[in-house]
Order: sequence, then C-alpha cells, then structure tokens
Amino acid sequence: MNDRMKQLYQELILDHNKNPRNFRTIDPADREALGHNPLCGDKLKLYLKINDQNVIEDVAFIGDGCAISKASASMMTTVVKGKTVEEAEELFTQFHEMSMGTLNVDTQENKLGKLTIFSGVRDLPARVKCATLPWHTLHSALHNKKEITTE
Amino acid sequence: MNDRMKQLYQELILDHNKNPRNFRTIDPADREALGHNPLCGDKLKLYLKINDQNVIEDVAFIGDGCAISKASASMMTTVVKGKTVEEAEELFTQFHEMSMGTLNVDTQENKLGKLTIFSGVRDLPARVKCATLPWHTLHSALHNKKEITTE
Amino acid sequence: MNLNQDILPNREISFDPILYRKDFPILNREVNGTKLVYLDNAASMQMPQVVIDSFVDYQSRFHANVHRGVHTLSQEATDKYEAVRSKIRDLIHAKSENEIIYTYGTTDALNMVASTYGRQNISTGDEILISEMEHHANIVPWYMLAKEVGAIIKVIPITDSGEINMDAYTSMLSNRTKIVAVTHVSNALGTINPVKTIAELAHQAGAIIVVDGAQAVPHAKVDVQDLNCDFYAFSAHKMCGPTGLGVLYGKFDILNSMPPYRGGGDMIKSVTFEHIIFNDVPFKFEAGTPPISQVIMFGESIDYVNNIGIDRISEYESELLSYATKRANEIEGLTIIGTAVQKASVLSFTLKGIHPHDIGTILDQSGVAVRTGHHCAQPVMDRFNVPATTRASFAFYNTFEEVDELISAIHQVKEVFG
Amino acid sequence: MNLNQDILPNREISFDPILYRKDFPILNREVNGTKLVYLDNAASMQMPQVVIDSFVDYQSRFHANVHRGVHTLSQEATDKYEAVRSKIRDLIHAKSENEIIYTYGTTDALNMVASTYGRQNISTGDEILISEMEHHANIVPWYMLAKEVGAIIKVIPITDSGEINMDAYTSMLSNRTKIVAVTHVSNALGTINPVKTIAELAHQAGAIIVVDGAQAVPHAKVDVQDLNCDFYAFSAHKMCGPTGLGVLYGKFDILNSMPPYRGGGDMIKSVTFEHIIFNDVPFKFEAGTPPISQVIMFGESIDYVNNIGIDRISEYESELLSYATKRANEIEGLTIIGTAVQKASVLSFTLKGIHPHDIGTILDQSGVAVRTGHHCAQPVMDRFNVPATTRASFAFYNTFEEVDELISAIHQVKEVFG
Ligand SMILES: Cc1ncc(COP(=O)(O)O)c(C=O)c1O
Ligand SMILES: Cc1ncc(COP(=O)(O)O)c(C=O)c1O
Repeated sequence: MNDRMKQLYQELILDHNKNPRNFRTIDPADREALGHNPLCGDKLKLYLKINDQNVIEDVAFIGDGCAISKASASMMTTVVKGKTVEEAEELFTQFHEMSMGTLNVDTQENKLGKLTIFSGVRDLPARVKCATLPWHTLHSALHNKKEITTE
Repeated sequence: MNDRMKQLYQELILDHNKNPRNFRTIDPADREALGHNPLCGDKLKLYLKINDQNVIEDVAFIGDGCAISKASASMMTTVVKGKTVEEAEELFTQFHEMSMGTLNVDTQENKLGKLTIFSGVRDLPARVKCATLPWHTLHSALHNKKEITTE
Repeated sequence: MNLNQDILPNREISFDPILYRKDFPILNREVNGTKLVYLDNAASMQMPQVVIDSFVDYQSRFHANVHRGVHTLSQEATDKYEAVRSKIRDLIHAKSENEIIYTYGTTDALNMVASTYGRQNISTGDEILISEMEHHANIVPWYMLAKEVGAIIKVIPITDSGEINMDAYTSMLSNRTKIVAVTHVSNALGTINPVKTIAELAHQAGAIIVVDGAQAVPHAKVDVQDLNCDFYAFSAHKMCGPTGLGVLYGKFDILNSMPPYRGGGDMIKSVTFEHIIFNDVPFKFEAGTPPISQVIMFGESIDYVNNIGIDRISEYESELLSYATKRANEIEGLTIIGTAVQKASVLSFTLKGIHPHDIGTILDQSGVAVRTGHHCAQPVMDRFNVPATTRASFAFYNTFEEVDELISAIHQVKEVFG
Repeated sequence: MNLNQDILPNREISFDPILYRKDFPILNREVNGTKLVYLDNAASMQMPQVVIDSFVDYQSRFHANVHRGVHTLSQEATDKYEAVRSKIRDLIHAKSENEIIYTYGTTDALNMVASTYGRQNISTGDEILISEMEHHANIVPWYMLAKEVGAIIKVIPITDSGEINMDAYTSMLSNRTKIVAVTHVSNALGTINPVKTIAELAHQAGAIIVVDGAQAVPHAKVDVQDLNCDFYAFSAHKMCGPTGLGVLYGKFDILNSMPPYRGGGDMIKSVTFEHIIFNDVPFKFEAGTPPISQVIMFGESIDYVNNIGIDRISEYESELLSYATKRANEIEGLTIIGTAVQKASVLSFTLKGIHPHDIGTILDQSGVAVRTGHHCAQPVMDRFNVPATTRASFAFYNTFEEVDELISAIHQVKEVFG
C-alpha cells in the first residue's frame, strides 16, 4: 500500500463510506436530482429542502457507488446543510477545482475545510468523477436540472 | 526502358494493338460474351460462330482496352478460328497457366505457339488480368455465360 | 511475492510463458513504481514485437493504396493484404477465403450483419433470440434493428453459474425465430457456450445463427464449419493484433445474397448516376480504403499465435484459470461471478462491501491492471444483481506468479477496508 | 535526369522538400532497380518516421482499451486518444472538439451521414444534389439512401475545364433540395470547389451541405466554420497518417439530433433489453473499441504537418503543379483532364492512342508510381469520354526533379508506342 492510497482511503473517508450521513430520502423535497457515472455504475439521488432565505435547510441522498463517491456525498451533505445556495455553489466550484488540480488547497485560500481530504483524487484521473459526482448533482439540483451524468 | 518492358511491348503486340484482327461484330452470332476489367476499364465483347462439328468457324471482338488486352484478344481470334471448342479450351487453360507462371513455356510442352509472346506478363501481376481477359471471355462464351469480370 | 507452492498445480513445464513475455515490450513497463501485471486481456491484448515490426516494415517499404494501382508498391501492398485472407480462413477453418470480410472490429461486423442480412430478412413480428450474457455489441445492433422493423427481441436466460439455460432456449425457438445471436465466450463471465448445439437447434427452427467470437478466437481453436454457424465475428486487437480491424465470417451463399453495407470505392463494379453494379463477395462489403496496415499486422499476429499453438495456449490458460479460481475462492467475502463448467480465462468477482471501482484503484497501485465495471454487459450485472464486477482476464504471457500478485493485492484491498 | 532549367520557376528556395524527404523511409526505396518516384499521393500519402515511431511507442508502452478502465494504462491510453480530438478541432477550425467524430475513413464517415441524418430527414421525392465530379464514396451512399427512401439524386454538371457549373447548380436548387454533397477537392481532376459559395446557396434553399474533404485537408487550410458546412469528412491516410481512420465533422446541434449509426459498447449510457439510453455526442457515434493506435498516430501526423505549415505546403505544391502542367503541355498528344483555375496538386492526363494502363506499367518500370484507371470517379471518366486517365498527384516531399522524371518517363512511353 503506497502513500497515495493511504492518503486517499483515510479513516474519515472509510467511515463515511461505511456509515453515510443523511443517507435517506426527503419527501416532499424542494429539489431533486439524479447523478450517474455509467463507467463505474455510481448512481445517486439527491434531495434538498431550501427555505425562502435561500438556505439549504435539509439535504439527503440515497444511492450506490464506490467508497469515494459515497463518502464524498455523505461529507457534502454534512457541509452544505445550513449554508445558502450561493455558499454551496462556491464550495462546488472550489471542490471541482481541487479535484482537477487547478486549486492547490495547501497554498491557496479556500473554504473547503475537511473536504480537502479528497485532494488526493487529482492524481487519479479515473477517480475524479467519483468524488465530484455528488457535487455535480448538487449543482444541477440547485439549477433545477433533473439528471446529470459524469464520465 | 528495361528488358522486361521490351519483352512485353514487342513489335507483334504493338501491331495487333494498332491493327486488331477480327475487330468487328458478328450478327447473328451463335455465342456472345462480355468481358470487363473494372480496375483499368478494359471492356470487350466477343462473338462466336460454332458449327455442328463443334468447330469455331468465325470469331470476332469489339471493345476498348489497353494494348495488352487488345493484342491478346486480336491474337486469340486468329489462333482459335478453325479450332474445335475442345482445342480452344485447351489453349485457354495453357494460356491461363502461362500467365500465372505455373506453365513454363520454355521447358514444358504446350500448344501456344506465338501466344507465348505474352509470357512476360507473369512478372507483372497487375497486367495478368489484361492478357487473360479475352481468354476468360472466350471460356465463358463457350460455356454460354453472358458476362465475365476479372479483377 | 512467493509462489504459493501448496496449491500450485503439479505442472510439467510444457508451456513456459517466460519464453513469450520477452516478445512483448510493454510487459517490462512499470506502473506506479512497480512492475506491470497486465490482467486486462479480455479488453485488449498486448502486441508482440514481431507485429510491431511488421507495421514499421510495411510503412517503411510497402505502403500504397490497394486494389487500384498498376505500380509496384500498390501491387505489393495488395498482395500482402490479400494474402492475410487465407490465413484468417485457416485460423477459423472457413471453407473459402471469399467468406472472410475485413471489418473495423467485432462491433462493426455485428452491425454489418444486422444492417444487411437483418434489414433484408427480418420484419414485423419476427423474433431475434439473444442470450442474457451478450456484450453490448451483440445487443444494441439487434435492438436498433428490432425497433426499425418491428421485430421482437427475446432473451435466453442464463443459470446462476452463468450458463445458457438450454431448456429455456429450446422452448423459445419457434418458426417465428429468424436469428439467434450468441457469444461463443462471455467476456463478463468466461462461459464457453455450446455453440454447435445452439446452432443445430437454431437451424432446426429455420433460424440462422450469428456468433460473437471476440473472446473465443484468441483463446481456443475455432472451426466455423464444424460449429456450422452462419456468421462469426471477431476483433484483431484481442489476439495480439492492432485496433481498428475485425473480421466477419459468413457462409458464402448467405453473403452472396445480401445487400451491401457501406457504399463507396472498391465495393462497386461500375457506377453511373442511374445504375450501380456492386462488386463480388467479399469486396462488396469492403468500401473505401481498407485497414491495410492493420490487416498486414494481423497476418503477423496469426503467425505468432500459430507458432505457439492455439491448443497449447488454451491448455495453459485453463491451468492459470484453475489456479486463480482456487486461490480466489480462499478469500473470505470474495464471490466469483461466472462458474460455468466450460470457462475461458476470465475471473470476474465481487468483494463483499467493497465497490469494484475501489478495488480497481487499489490493485492499480500494485501495478495490477484489471477491469472494473459492467464490461459492456449491463444485463449480466442486472442478472447477478451487482452494479459491477472486478475482472481479471489472462493471456498466455501471464504467469502463476502474476496470479499470486493479484491475490495478494486483493488482500491489501481488504486490509484497507478493514 | 537533368532539371529543365529553362522553365523551372525562378524560385526563392523558401521550401526545400529535401528537408522532409529524409523523414520518409519509404522514399529511399528502389523499384524495378531504380529509385522510387512516388506520385500517387492522392491515393494514399506516405508516413514519416515520427508517426511510425509513435505507433511503436504506443504499443510498447501505453496500449490498453480506452474509456473503460481505472487502471493506469487504460487511463493513459484514453488521455492520449482523447487529446487528439482537440488537435483535429484545431486542424479544421471546428468550434468544439465534441463536433469531431472518429470514423474508419472518409467512406465510413459519408456512409454515417447518409445512414443517420439521411434516413432521418430524407423521404420520397426529396432531392439530393451531388456534383458530376464526386468520388464513389460521395455517390454510392446517396444512391443507396435514395433507393431506400425514394429520394431523387440530381447531378450538378461540370464544365469542360472540370469546374462545377455554378449557374446550373443555382437553378437546380429548390425547396425539394435537402442535401448538397460535394467534394472540396476532386481527386480525379484536382479542382478546388468554391465550397463556401456552394454552402451559402444550399442553405438559402434550406438544404444542408456535406463536404468530402479527403483531398483538401492534406493540401490546404480548411476552416469548416468559415466554409459553414454542416458535415465535413476526411481520412488520416491521405495526410501522413494510418489507414483505418477518418474523421466526420458535424455541427453540434445537427449531430445532437441524429440517431446513432453503429450500436455497441461505449455508445450507450445504459442498456436493458427493454430500453437503451444512448451516450452523448460524439461518443454516440463511436461504438466498440475505437481505432486507438490510429488516432494516436494521426495526432503525430497533424503535429508533423503543422510543423511544416499547411500554407507553405499549399504554396509549394502549387508551384510543383504549375511546373508539371507546363512541362506536360509540351508533350504532343498529351491532354490534361481537369484544367480548373483553382487546382490542387493533381495532374490527370491522357496520351493519344495509348491506354493509361500501358502508361502506368511503363512508368512503373522507371520507378514512377502513378495511378491509372477511373480513380473511383467513373462519372468523371464518362463526362470526359475517356475510359481512364493517368494521374500524377504530388505531395510536399516531391521535387521538381521528380516531375522531370515523370515527363521523361512519359516520353519513353511514346517511344515504345512509336
Ligand atoms: C475525393 C475523395 N473522396 C473520398 C475518398 C475515400 O476515402 P477513403 O478511401 O479513405 O475512405 C477518396 C480517396 O480514396 C477521395 O480521394
Ligand atoms: C464478447 C465481446 N463481444 C464484442 C466485443 C466488441 O469488440 P470490439 O470492441 O473490438 O468491436 C468485445 C470486446 O470488447 C467482447 O468481449
């Protein structure tokens, strides 16, 4: 097991994979979106409750996927709950940039906090889509798109 | 101009190309067949009169083609006229074998006579079909096929 | 890694993969700081140096367009290119080299059958039987055809071990059945199907049989006349050859009665705007500049494989598979998907609670290249109720030591996930 | 042969083909005991060493199937393979790399358009206009489509110099016209067609335009956005690349609304036997294992040509053509077929009383490789009332000395035939 793997599969990620938070449906939800990565079969459905102050009051997901996508979804829900739509969008952008390697979380300012645990995926091009799938799904839910695919 | 070319484009061939013998139609003919080599556009139509002794009484052709195919057709008509169908078929076989290089006209018995002038084509795979097209057409006329293509 | 001597089959060393490994330059490559263990052969095999060299030689000395030129280069290229047809005829034991059509891959070949024979012969209410273990290449073309002409696709179920349910198949056949499309060897499960029997039953019902041979030709002797199949398709890149080349075998009389597929140069005899006369089989199905260098390379691939001997390859690969199966079965939580009695060298599995994608990533860190996903056979995944599997697929250049590296890497995965 | 100094254009040596000749190993080859003079570039161009090397490198270090694997090799192969899409976008100045579809050749690309867009949009009584100078690849697919759906093919006549008769074209357009299919550069005549104007008129009539760019891309700058064509097709092997690869450019919105062509792996998002969801453009049109190594090689070909500069190539080739035209016109009995004002580097001719096939054979004996025949453009032959022509076609690696060798070999032909 090399360092890169250790960095990727840290306790926290494995824990969120095993015990995903907010792993449930919301019915009725204000927004829903479906995320799908056909390459590895990751699928998730995301539910949002947004109040009239534009704050994400509740967020939940169900689905099937690899550890990275599941942990990413789980941690995402814990982080965006209570944030405004704008704040969530900013996090989406930063998370995306981190995964693509255009944002260096060690040297550049960002609001990702514990989400930086996913920075290791930038070295694993095949896995970037797993980590970002929940975020892309959130992004489209916020834009009222119903389905999103990453490949 | 190398020797192989000189051997191929001999006076006799050039003469038959310029002044093809039996270059006409026969109407009505007992047998007709069309020969076509789409690769180079050679086309010829062959006409036969065969009497009840199975002798080729008259043979003629019209068409368009390269020097090799035209000379071959012209010389073929002069040779098969007066021969029986069986004799003509034997010449077809020998001519075909010579062109393919399986009959060595210098060392093996054959009835080709002056037709051996075409033996040079065996070294020019692209031209074998030109020399043999008239013979294939004759062969199918004798078998009552209407059209033949060599490529 | 040490070879696990206890359960290693007591082999007479009649087949030594080390002899062949040196022919494959890529096998010396390192990946993530460790030696590559390439176990993704069902996706695409690697290419030996002699085949690579044949490309260099062709492009450096012989390249020209074929079939159209009187000049020396064109003639030489044409001769080399056409000579491969009889090598392929021999490889699959076809009757005539005119039954060998060059295509751009198995996928292209199967689409050709659906678009020509299919459009010509299938109409509303006709039935096309395909098995539940087909690769998408042997599903989607039939799906598209069925939609277009109003035909019905029926799915031959497979058993829990991943074999075709022959009773079900027999009972599904009727005079409405027009085409039976099955794979010779499943890329997702490894199952070798009893194609000869399937063909016989299809013919009794008056249907033709189309066989996807992509995974069979590289791993076992194929005799299309003995199998009595009407069409047989495979790809060069799965047998030491280049991408971009496939073969469609078809019985001559069927090919001869089919309309053409692609239109263009070389597939015609004469063209006016009012009337076009198509060329003879097989050229009728080969429009435009063909994959010349690819065909010439594949000729070398065939020679290379023949030199080793396909029967010896089959036998060795099946020893490898038995060993891998034995060792895999010792791993707790590992389930092998596809446990047919007759199997080619494919080991598909799941690990309890661990997603294949994570397995693939961690294996890759140890240099072990396997495929994870649906293997272009989503219905198989649905059948076994898994989102994906991890698949190790072996070639004759793989060693028992490499199987051990795979097993040890799987243990590491389990460690990570505790 | 001595260079004919008198009529050699007074060139500043801004372009020295000798610099590039050494990149092409085949140009050192001997044919019939003399040095090869390769003037059959319109049929297929030769491949420079860097492109050959890129194949060796790919197969020795990176080969794996693309799009499907998490392992390192597959990832690297996919990255290299996908990177070429943007090189092609730049080469033809497309808007987006999603408009670039990998096909198996120009022929395959044009068939794709006829089978997808064509079947979807053309019906009984609709008209397809094609020019009288089209290659069979841009005739037969339309002929097959027209037969199938009951559409009508109308032929845009060409003038005695081999140019599209624009008045006739304009008057043939109507609201029945659905597709205009023309070649950018004629392989039989060399004519460069005014595609931008042709497209504008087609669009005014409500038709789309499909351009056969097989002979254009290797010889001139192509800007599909400026031309405003809806589809544009070309082949890698005509621009220093491998056989078995072509490109179809299509405007994104059109591609997006089209049904798929071949069915199989990679072109789908999800498959059940009841329902299939197709992938996004361009992948929807790329079923099965694609021509991976061919794409990677073509990336190198593009770099190679870009390093020389396509504008410099155009300019030099047109100098070569002028020189060849001048010298050919001095030969008694020689008639040039195709004398358009705008011409690419193709010299098609007949010699009075001598069949092209004989010319080809004798030229070959001097090492001069030219094409003889109908050049897959039989209607052009009919138009000019010749059974065939002899065609010399030039590339940037040809020299003025080689033109002289051609001319001298033609004189020999005349000697033989007295
Ligand atoms: C003008 C033109 N169109 C189409 C083609 C067909 O290209 P390919 O044979 O590579 O499919 C060619 C070349 O043969 C050509 O010159
Ligand atoms: C069983 C099977 N059929 C068909 C195919 C498709 O072959 P290709 O992608 O070479 O067209 C494959 C390989 O991907 C396969 O394994």
